[in-house]
Formats: sequence, structure tokens, C-alpha cells
Amino acid sequence: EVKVGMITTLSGGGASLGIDTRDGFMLAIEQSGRTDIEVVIEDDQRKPDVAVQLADKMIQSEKVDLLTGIVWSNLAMAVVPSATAQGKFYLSTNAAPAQLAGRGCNARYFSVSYQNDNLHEGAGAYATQAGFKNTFILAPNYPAGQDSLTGFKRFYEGDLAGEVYTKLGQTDYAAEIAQIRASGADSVFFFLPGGMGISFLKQYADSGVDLPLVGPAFSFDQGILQAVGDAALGVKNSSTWSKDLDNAANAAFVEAFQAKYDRLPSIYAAQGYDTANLMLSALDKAEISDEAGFGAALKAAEFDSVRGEFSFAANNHPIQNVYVREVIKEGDIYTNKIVATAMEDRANAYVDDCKM
Amino acid sequence: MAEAVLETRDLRKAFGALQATDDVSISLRAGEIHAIIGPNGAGKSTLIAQISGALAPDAGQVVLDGRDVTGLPVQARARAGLARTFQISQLAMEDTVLQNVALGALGAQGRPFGMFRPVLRDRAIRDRAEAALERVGLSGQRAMRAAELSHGERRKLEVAVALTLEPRAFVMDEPMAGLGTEGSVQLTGFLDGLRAQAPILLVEHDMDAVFALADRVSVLVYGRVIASGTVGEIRRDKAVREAYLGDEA
Amino acid sequence: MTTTLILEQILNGLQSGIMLFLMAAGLTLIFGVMGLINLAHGSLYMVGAFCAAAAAAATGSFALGLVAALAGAAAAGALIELVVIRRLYDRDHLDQVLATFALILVFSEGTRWVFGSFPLYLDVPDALSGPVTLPGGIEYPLYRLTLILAGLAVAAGLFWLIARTRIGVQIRAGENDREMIAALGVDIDRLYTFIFALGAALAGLAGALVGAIQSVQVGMGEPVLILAFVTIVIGGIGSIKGALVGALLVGLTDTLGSVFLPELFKLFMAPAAATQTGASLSSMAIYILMAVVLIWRPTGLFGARA
Amino acid sequence: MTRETLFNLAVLAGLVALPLYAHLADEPFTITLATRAVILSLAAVGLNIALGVGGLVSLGHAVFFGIGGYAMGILAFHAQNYMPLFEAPFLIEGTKSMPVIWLVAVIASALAALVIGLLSLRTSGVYFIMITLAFGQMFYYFAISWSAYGGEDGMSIYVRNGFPGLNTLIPIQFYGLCLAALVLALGFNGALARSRFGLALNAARQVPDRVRAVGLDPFRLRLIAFTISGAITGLAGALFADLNRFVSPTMFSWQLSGEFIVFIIIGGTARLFGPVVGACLFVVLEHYIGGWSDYWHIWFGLLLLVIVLFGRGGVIGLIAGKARAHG
Amino acid sequence: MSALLQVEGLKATYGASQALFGVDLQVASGEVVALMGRNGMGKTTTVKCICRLLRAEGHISFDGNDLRRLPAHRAARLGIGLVPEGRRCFADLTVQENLNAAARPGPWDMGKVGLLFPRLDERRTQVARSLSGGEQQMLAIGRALMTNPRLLILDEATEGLAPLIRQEIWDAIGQLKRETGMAILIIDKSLKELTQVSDRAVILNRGRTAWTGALDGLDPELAHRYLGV
Ligand SMILES: Nc1ncnc2c1ncn2[C@@H]1O[C@H](COP(=O)(O)OP(=O)(O)OP(=O)(O)O)[C@@H](O)[C@H]1O
Ligand SMILES: Nc1ncnc2c1ncn2[C@@H]1O[C@H](COP(=O)(O)OP(=O)(O)OP(=O)(O)O)[C@@H](O)[C@H]1O
Ligand SMILES: CC(C)C[C@H](N)C(=O)O
Ligand SMILES: [Mg+2]
Ligand SMILES: [Mg+2]
Repeated sequence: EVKVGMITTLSGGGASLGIDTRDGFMLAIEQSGRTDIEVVIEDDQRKPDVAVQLADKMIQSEKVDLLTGIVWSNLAMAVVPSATAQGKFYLSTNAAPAQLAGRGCNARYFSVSYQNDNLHEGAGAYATQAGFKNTFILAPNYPAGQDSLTGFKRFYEGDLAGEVYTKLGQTDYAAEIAQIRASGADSVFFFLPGGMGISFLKQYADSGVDLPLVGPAFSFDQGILQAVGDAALGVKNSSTWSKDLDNAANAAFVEAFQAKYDRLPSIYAAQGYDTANLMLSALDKAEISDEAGFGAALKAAEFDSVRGEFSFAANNHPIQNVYVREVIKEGDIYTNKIVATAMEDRANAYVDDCKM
Repeated sequence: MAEAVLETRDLRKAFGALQATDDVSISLRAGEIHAIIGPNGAGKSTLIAQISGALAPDAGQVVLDGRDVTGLPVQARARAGLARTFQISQLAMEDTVLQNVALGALGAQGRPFGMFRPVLRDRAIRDRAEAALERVGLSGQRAMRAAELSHGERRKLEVAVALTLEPRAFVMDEPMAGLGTEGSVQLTGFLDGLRAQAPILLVEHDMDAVFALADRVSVLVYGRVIASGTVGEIRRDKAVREAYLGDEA
Repeated sequence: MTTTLILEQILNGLQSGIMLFLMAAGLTLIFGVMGLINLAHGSLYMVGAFCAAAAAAATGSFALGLVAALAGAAAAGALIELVVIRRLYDRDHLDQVLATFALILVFSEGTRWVFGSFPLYLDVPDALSGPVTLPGGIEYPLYRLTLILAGLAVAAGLFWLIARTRIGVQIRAGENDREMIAALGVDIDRLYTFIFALGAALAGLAGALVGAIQSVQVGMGEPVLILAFVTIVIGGIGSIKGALVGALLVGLTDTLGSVFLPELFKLFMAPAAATQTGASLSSMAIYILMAVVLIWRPTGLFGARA
Repeated sequence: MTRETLFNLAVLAGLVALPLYAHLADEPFTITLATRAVILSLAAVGLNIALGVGGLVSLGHAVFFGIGGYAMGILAFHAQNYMPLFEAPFLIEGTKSMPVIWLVAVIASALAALVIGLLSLRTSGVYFIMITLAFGQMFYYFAISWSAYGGEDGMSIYVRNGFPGLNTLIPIQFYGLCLAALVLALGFNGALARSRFGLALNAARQVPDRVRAVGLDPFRLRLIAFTISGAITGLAGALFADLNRFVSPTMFSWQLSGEFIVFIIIGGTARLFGPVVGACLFVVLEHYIGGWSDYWHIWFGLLLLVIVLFGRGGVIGLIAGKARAHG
Repeated sequence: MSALLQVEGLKATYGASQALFGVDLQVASGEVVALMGRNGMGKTTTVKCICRLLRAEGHISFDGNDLRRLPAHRAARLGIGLVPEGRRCFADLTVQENLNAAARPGPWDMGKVGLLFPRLDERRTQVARSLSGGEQQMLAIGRALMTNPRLLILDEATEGLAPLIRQEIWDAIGQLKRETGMAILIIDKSLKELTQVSDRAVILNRGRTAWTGALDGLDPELAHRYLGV
């Protein structure tokens, strides 16, 4: 009997991410056929203090063995350190802030998704490969945004035509687009997750500025693309997963997900699915109460990831490829296809800071 | 001649092109009731507002007990000894009658910052408040909310609050308004006795009351004092009759 | 920085101000004229955007989308006025805040229930898409120019309605004393339903117009609601003129702040730190503007009463 | 004894008994939930001093909650990292001691309330609601971009701060501290409402002109009330941060300010226990309806609507009847 | 002939406290009726019930219509014009807008009201908030006249008016009665003028009709008991 606590965002504007995470995760549990796993799912409403409260509830009252599901870094920062301090395992299906990868790493904390910087690093590496010399970069003014620009610059070798922080939640980008137009840039990198990205892309397309765009996968995800429409076509984005990634596990996942939920999976669904499978693989090898054994089984990462090759670096964050995708239209549906590999077997920049 | 307790010196106030008070100099001496009468819109309330401090004059001074208070805000003038009643009742409608007068007593004491002891258990305040209610005949209604009073009763409460201040001078804007005949007669009798405590500057349209009470009457028309004198003099004044009194003289 | 860029940024500020005005106009109508704090105004904005997106997707016509937005938001407005809002006119602001806060919850999650959790698609119509070149060589999106004109037209219409028509007089009279205007024979209930629906329709129109260049998603109304409140408070509650001036001020402050503050800080700071500090300050700029205006004029620029 | 007093006593008894039972039955989460309810109650009691008596509808009270929270966060952060707060002109170290943290939280939030009050009490009515909201947003955006203390990610404090003589890590002991603070605040609020200051403040809400005419200054009365109110909410913020062992900019958000108001109205405006009943109900509802469905906010919203529209006088009004003038 | 306004057995409460216990009152077309009584006896409450601003029990009909079934604005449209206690002008509207807000077609229009109150006419564009007390009273009367009522109800008709103006109002009431046949229900404290102008008086005592008849026939002892004079 294993009890899993999933805290994720199921209401409000960010609900689609949490719902995909949950659906991906539950799909894997269902496929495993195991009936001795109970998953308690709660809605964090994207509020850190609610997440903390839910974590307390799951630990103290539900007495779960393991926590997972948080989408947003700021919520993860609120929950993860205290959960691991109380002896619980935490498997991240998405958020993976730098603090938890470096000095704040923990033997009970595994990020199955990525380290937050990875996609931005991939975008930087791609920009270099594509021969961009003068990129304009922008991101919201909050920690994940600051990390994003840092991550991009880590592997980008050209010059910067401009570097701009926008307001978190900003919806009008006319001023930034005018700056881009005037800056003489040859390309644009932007990290604007969710609705911010939709707004930016539509306005960018309508502005007549015609420079190539690069960004992390967050703004080009399955759910969002349909809302952006043609404006996104051709945009390059970096991702660790794509629906056309060629491996058996992925093909089976995409098909099963579509059959069950009648929509295409997103990267959040894929990460949720992988997280569940990783957990299942470890449960097959060790009792969860056997902390060392279970931790080692997780670290071994012996499961069929939909991302293909997958292993953990010393700080419990994945070593994986970062791909470049392009937005295309298949029939009526906007989706992505892989066009290049930006980085192979990338770990992360914080491995050496982690003393475990 | 007795020293003036309250005095205005050449007060001027204009609203745009309208000169609402035009060089008004009046005085109020100890022990007297000085009535200000005049047509609607003559500037009586505007004058009161300047005396009480709610409105800053364009020019001129307000002098209370020999001290120039023109620059002081309303509350400082109240503390200096000026009590006013409002033309339209200003009462804490959700509070009881007793609480309304207690507020006056509290203001008179000038120490509103106590946060622990119940104010109504304070003998000094309670006695003062009860005494004021007694004097206007509202003791029986002390536990009612002001909102539950009839119009006339509210007018009485309005006067009661001013009483608690035990001021140097009263300024009353139409205290009779809304009182029935009976109430007016009562209040007239009451004000008659009140002048011994402090003089009253009385703005009123009720000529029965004015003629019965006033030691002096000043007539304001278009912001100017056109006549000033005893009741008899004013009643005989032709200009006053034309501008204001009509048949009532 | 070149003059054209500066001019273009000013134009951007004006344009974002006008967009804000579309929203603020409906809000000031309800908020100022009927004395009602309607936090759910942002939900009506969202309803308009969703109706437009759904209708445009079904019919392929942006114009029909706009019609649907107007109709949908007006209907939603009339409905909540009849069921909820009319019980709130004689309550204090507290009850209004709470009830309309509750309406936000119902609308947001209700919309998500009906339309799902993913953002919807609504795009600029072909005829209005792409940039035009303005005198002075500024390339500017045609759609945004259209928004400016639409906003100005709404401003003129509203001003006329409130200041010049008998209905306008009656509405303002009702704001002063509802009971009295009824006692004089005016059917204030019906009038208020009409006004509320009109305000809702304006919000819906704003949502649809803005939705074409922004994200149509649950929760889209809340940030703009706060901005709209800031706007009408700066302008003075109940004043259409104030809403217009306030909206332009907010739009300009916001846009120019985010452009020029980082530049300003670069004069005496390292560039990376300057961009960040500048961005931080610019995100507070409109609130600072509002506080300053209210400290200077406690009832806003054109507000008559408290 | 009126029905309202009886009801209040019952609420208080429940707040003592339920967590004790949970402690004995080893259900620590119930205590956590109760602690959360008590702390939010305290924050709303703070607001209620400005709002219930003074009529100051502040939609920015989360500012003080947040300042209290960050006072705790910053002091504890420096203590846990062994970094002094300042070195020049004199050395100030972080601390993990609750009494010190509370003192700092109360002073800091009182100062902030004083300054915000000085600036915003010139306005009234809806303008006041909005200017306080504006200050809230300023602090919110400032906190989001204050990267030294985590920006939007906020700060985690690994171990709860200490209180001399108690083990605050034991939930029931920490709860006891919070409840004591709440009871003190309620006692103060109750006394204040009947006191000289309460009478004057209450009148200043209804008829400021009258208050001036009896020689009192409504502005000063309001400013003092607002400052006290901010200080109490600030204390609640420090406790809340300790409960979660985490602070973040959401502590400044306008939604949270709105929730404080919601508590007061649900419970019953101008009732001493209004905020307490409202906050407890809110916490319980949020917790239990939260599990029903993905769309639970709809039901929650409808419930709130019913309360506002039909339950005038809030829950206490329903149970204990119409408010009476205390006189 | 049945009266224009017919009130029988009217009862009304404010929350828990009852203010009216049984008021009977009739006003016929072209008749001026004075509603009298000491402070707090229920005059205003009666008026509020007639105008549908307060819920009441008992019978109220106007021109054959059962008023208790109608909302306030419908009652007003049947031809009841109210000058309320405390004036209640629309404070933020100008004089002109105040008058226009309620105007309905008929003999009374802006011009005629202007002739009645020249002082008001001079202040057409001033907002009501800044009018003097008496000016506001004139505005309230003018506003009610603009609805061209068949029954004009004046609650505290001359409160706050200067003697000269008050005289004009009394003259105007007499004129209204003679020339337009408007029915008038009037509350005022001036016994002398009421006696001159009214056809009948209804005196309330503790929420009940205590006496009805022509005022010159009022027994001094009753006058003292019910009116305090
Ligand atoms: N704020 C203002 N703006 C413009 N005009 C004003 C303002 N306040 C008062 N007035 C005008 O000034 C004149 C004097 O008004 P005031 O209220 O002093 O008259 P009053 O003598 O008290 O009259 P009443 O006996 O009718 O109460 C009036 O004509 C009034 O309309
Ligand atoms: N809003 C109210 N709430 C509760 N009681 C009220 C209210 N208004 C009036 N009353 C009570 O109803 C009774 C009748 O009041 P009403 O105002 O009808 O008297 P009135 O005859 O018009 O007196 P006045 O001459 O003073 O205007 C009074 O006893 C009063 O206390
Ligand atoms: C969905 C992602 C953009 C979330 C991101 N890692 C964040 O914290 O906020
Ligand atoms: Mg006057
Ligand atoms: Mg009356």
C-alpha cells in the first residue's frame, strides 16, 4: 500500500498545466494495473500558502509517502524544502528551480522534468548553431524569468541587441515590440509562459516585425498553440520532449493519452507520465519505507522514458537531450515537430554546487 | 457695553461671481441672543460656516474671546469654546441618543484616546450627557437609536449635543426648523434660559421665536448687513419689511 | 533613442490607454453612476472575449464575433443585475465587494466549465491585420489604430448619453437618491438594468477587441479590472471625461515607464541591474501615479464628490 | 447575557477544545488548520478595528500582513544563514526568537500603516478603498522583484522560530501562542469599541462634521485606528509566516486583502467575533469543498452570494439576531 | 363621490416598532387637506406609505387604483407629486436638471416654475448641493410640480423658508387650488396659514387619526391636546 500526494493547479488560469500533469500521471498509474497505489489529488489554486497547507495536510493527516505534481517554481520553493526535511520524497513533474538543484539539493528530491534552465540553455545553444549574431532577449521580471535569461546567455555566443524584463502578467507588448524593431536585432529570444506568450506572439505577428523567434517550449505547448493560431507557425522552440519523438514508449504514450482523454498530450502530461513510471519502477525494486533502497532505485531511473535516454545527474536532475522543435500545422491542429537537437545529454549548471 | 465674546470683522466670501458674505461685522456679547435673519440665500449659513471654521473666508477675521481664531480648524474652535448646531441634523444615526450626547461630553473633555475603559461608565461623561438630555426633554429616549427618532426629536438632540460642550458661545443654524408649534414654543423657552449660560448667535426663519428671544437682530441681504437693532427697530424698518418680513412684521 | 521610436512609444501608450478606456468606461458608468463597486466587471470582459472567440470560430466572421460579444456580455450583465446586483444598491460598499467577488468565482470557473481550461483562439480580422506606415515613417499595426478610433467613438457616445440626455439626468438623479427618483415616477429599476447591461456590453466589447491581440483565457479580466479601477479613480469616479484622461495617463505612464526607466537607471548603474531595477519600478509606476494623484486631489482629477 | 455573547463564548470554547482534542487524538493537521484559521482571524480582527468601528474599508491590509511576514522571513533568513542584516553603522544580526520578531513585525507594520494612513486618509469612501489597494499593489510588485529575498519565489525558513519556554515545533504549543494573541486582540477590540476612542471613532465614521464640531479631529482618530489595525494585522503576518515557514509576495496580494474583508462580512460586520467566525468558516470551507470537484469555486462563490444576499448581518446575525447598540 | 385619495385603517412598522396604528384619510379632487399632529405622530410615515416608499397594511387607493399593488414609480405616474421632508434634492444635479429629471407633460414647465420662484430661476445652472436651505426647498416644490401631479403632497411645506417666500408659497397653494383644481395634502407647522388655506384637516395622534374636520371648527382644548398650542 503506497500513498501518493499530488498537489497541482486545477483551477483558475493555470489549470490546464495541472490538469495535463495529473492526467499524464494517472494514465501511467492506471496502465501499471497496480491497485495498491492511492493518489490523493488537491488543487493548489496556484497560491504558495495554499500549497504549503496542502502539503501539511498530506503529510500530517493523509500520511502520504511521497509528494509530487507542483507546476510552479514559487510553489515548489514553498513546499519542497519542508517536505524533504520531514522525510518525504518529492518527485517534481515540472518546476525545478536552481536553488533546489545547487546548494539546496536533497537526496529525497528528484526532478523528473528538467532543471529550470535547461530549455533556455537549449534555446541559447540553438541560437548559436543557427548563426544568430544579435539577439534581443526578454522575460518577465521574476526569478524564473531572470534564470531564463541567464540560462540563455550561458550557451549563446552572439551579441545582445537588447535585454528587457517585462512585468509579470503583462498583456500588451507594443512597447517591447517597438524596441525590438528599433534595436537592429537579427532574432528574438523570449520566455513568456502562458497567456503572456499568446499575447506576445499575436501582437508580434501583427506588428510586421519579421525576425526569427526562439523560445522555450512553455509558450508553444499543445494547449496553447491552438489559441495562438497562425502567428506561431514556424517558430522554433526548445524542448526535452515532443509528440513525434521517435521511441516506442512515446508512441504508446501518445496513443494511449489520446485514446483516453481525446486530446494530444503536452509536455506537462509527458513529464507527469514519466514521473509516475519512474516511481513505479522504483516501487518494483524497493519498499518506499526503505528510504535508502527506494532512493537508490529512483536514482537508477530504470524505466522507459518517453524522452528516450534518461538518467539522473549527481544532483538528482535529469541528463537528457534538449531538442529544437518547430511549430507546424497538421490538418486543423497546430503542433510541433522536432527539427534539430540543441544539446545532447545535458545535465545542468548546478551539479557541482550540490553536496549530497 | 459688555465685551464681545464672539466677533466677526469684515468677513468676505465669494462663490464665483456671487458675493455670499460681503464685509460682515457682527458681534455677540455675553448674555445676549443675537438673531441673524434674512432671505433665503442671503448668506446666513455661509456666515456660520466661516465662524465655525468649516469654510475659510476670503478676507476678514473671526475673533473669539479676544483671540483671532480665523486660521484655526473647526475642531480647534470648538475646543476654544464655540458650539454650533447644524441646519440639517448631524447625528450618529446608528448610535443611541445617549451615545450622541456622550460624544459631546467627550469632546468637551478633550481626551478621546482612552481605549480600555467603557466610556459610558465614566461618571463625568455620563452625568454631563444625561444632564443635557434632561434639559431638552429627551431623557426618556436615551436608549433609542438616533435613526429611530422623529425629525423633531432629532432637532432637540442636535441642541443637546451642543449643550454638553458648555461653550463660551453658541452658534445655531435654524434650530426651530422642523419643530412643531409645541416644540418651537418649548425650545424658545429653553433658549431663553440658555443665554445666561452662554450667548447665542441664532439664525432662524421662525419670526415668532426671533421676536420673542432676540436682544438684537441683524438682517442679512445679499451678503450685507442692511440693518441691525432691537426687535422693535427691525420690525419697523421699511427695507427689512420689503426684503424679508413681508406681513410678519 | 530616435525621435520616431519615442513617438511610436507615445503612440503605444495612447493606444494602450484607449484600450483601457474601453473597459474603464463601462466600469465608471456602473461604479460612478449607480454607486456600485462591481468587481465582476472583469468577468464581463472575459465573457465578451469568450463569446467573440466562440462565435468567430463557429462563423468565421470577426464582425459576428463582436456582435456576439456585445450580446453575450449585455445578457450576462442584465441577468446578474436582475438576480444579484439590484439587491445591492442600498447596501454598503462592503457587501457589494463581497457579492461581486463571489460572482468572479462563479464566472471564472463557470467559463472554464463551459469552454475548458485551455485558452481560446481569436485573431485580428484579415482586413485589419498588418502594419500601416504613418506620416513620419512610423510603422504601426492597423488594428491598434482602429482600436484608438473605436475608443474615441465610445467616449463621445457615452459623454453625450450621460450629460445630454434625459436618461442621463435620471440616472445621475438616481445615484443621488434612488428612492426619491422613484417617488417622482421614474422606473429606476428598469433604467438600472439597462445601464448595467450597457456597461457590461462595453466591457464585453473591450474584451473582444482586446482579446484579438491578447490571450482569451479564464482570469483575463482580473488584471485589467484592477487597472480599470486605478484609471477611474485617477480620473474621478463617475466622470467619463475622467475615465478617458485617467486611461491615457495610465497607458502613457505604464508604457513610457517600462521603456525609459531602465534607460534612466543605466545612467548610473550596471546595465543588467539597471534593467531589473527599472522594470521593478515601472511595474509600480501606475500605482505610484494613482497614490500621488489622490494625495494631491482626494477625489481624482475630475471627481466631484467623495 | 445576550445570545451574541453566548455564541461568542461557544466559539471561543470550540477554539480551545477542538485542537486539544485533535492533539490527544494525534491529528496534527487539524491543529494546523485551526492555527491557520486563528491567524487569519487575527489578521481580520486587526482590519476590523479600522473597518468595523472606523468604517475604513482598506483593500490593502495585506500590506501589513506581508510586512509582518517579511519581518519574520528576513530576520530568520539572516539568522539561518549566519549573515548579519547590517554591519555598518552598527551590527544587527538576524534572529530566530519569536518575541523579537513579533516586536519588529508590529513596529514595522505600524510604521507602514502610519505612513500609508497619513497619505490615504485624506480620501474617503471608494477612493480610500482604491488608494489602499494601490499601496498594496506597490508592495506586491516591489516584493516580486526584490531578488535579495527571493522575489516572487519567496523565502523558505527551515525551522520554526522559537519562543522562550515553549517548543513551537509541537503544533499545539504554537497554536496556543496564536490563540493567546487572538484572544488578547479580541479583548482589546471589545474594550476599544466601548471606550472613549471607540465612541469617537464610530461617530467619525458616521458624522465627521459633528465630531469636528465637538472639538475632535476625525483624521487623527482614524490615523490612530488605522495604525493599531495595521500593527495587529502585521503580527498576524509574522505568525502566518511561522506557520508556513515560508513567506512570499502573495502575502501582499489584493486577493488576500479581499479575503480579510470577506471574513468580516461572512461573520458579520461590526461584530466582535465576526472576523473569527468568518475566517474559521472560510478555512473550513476552502479545505472541505476544495476536494469536491475541479469547479469547487463555483459552489463556493454561490455560497458567498447567498450569505451576502440573504444572510444580512452575516453568520452571527443569523444565529444571534440583530445587532444592538451597546449603550 | 369617492375621494381621489382614500386611506383607511393604515398600519405601518419600522422594523420591530409600529409607527401607524390606523390612519384614515381622504382627499378629494380640488381639495386642500392639512395633515397635522405633534412631532413623531406619524405624518411623514403616512406620506411615505401613500407614495409607496414604505410597506403598509390597510387600504390605500388613488383614483380608484389600489396603490398597495403598485411600485413607487407607478404610483407617482398616476399623479402623485411629493415634496419630501428634508427636501432630498438631487445634490449633484443642477437646478435645471433636477427639474427636468421628473418632468411630465402638463401645464407646469420650467417657465412656470421659474415665475413661481424667480430666485431659483437665477440659479438654474448651479448644482443643488450648493443651494441655500430655502432655495433647496423651492427646488423640491418646483420639482414636484414639474411632474404635473393631480395630488401634491408637501411634507413640511415651508420649512426653512423666509417669511416673504413662505407667504408666496401659501399664495401659490391658494392659487393652485383655485386655478388648477389640484388636490393638495399638506404638512406644516403653521396653524394660522393652514387654517386659511385648507378645506379640512386630519390630525394624527400616536399613529391614529384623532380628529377630522375644518380647522376653524377645532376646539381649543383639542388643539392643545393634539397640537400643543
Ligand atoms: N459652494 C457654493 N458654490 C456656489 N454657491 C454657493 C455655495 N454655497 C452657497 N452658495 C450660494 O450662496 C448663497 C448663500 O447661501 P447660504 O446657504 O449662506 O444662504 P442662507 O442665508 O443660509 O439661506 P437659507 O436661509 O435659505 O438657508 C446662496 O445663494 C447659495 O446658493
Ligand atoms: N426610520 C425609522 N426607523 C424607526 N422608527 C422611525 C423611523 N422613522 C420614524 N420613526 C418613528 O415613527 C414615528 C412616526 O414618525 P414620523 O416621522 O412619521 O413622525 P412625524 O409626524 O412626521 O413627525 P415630525 O413632525 O417630527 O416630522 C416616530 O415615533 C419615530 O420615532
Ligand atoms: C510552466 C513553467 C513556465 C513554470 C516555471 N518553471 C515557473 O516557475 O514558474
Ligand atoms: Mg441656511
Ligand atoms: Mg415628519
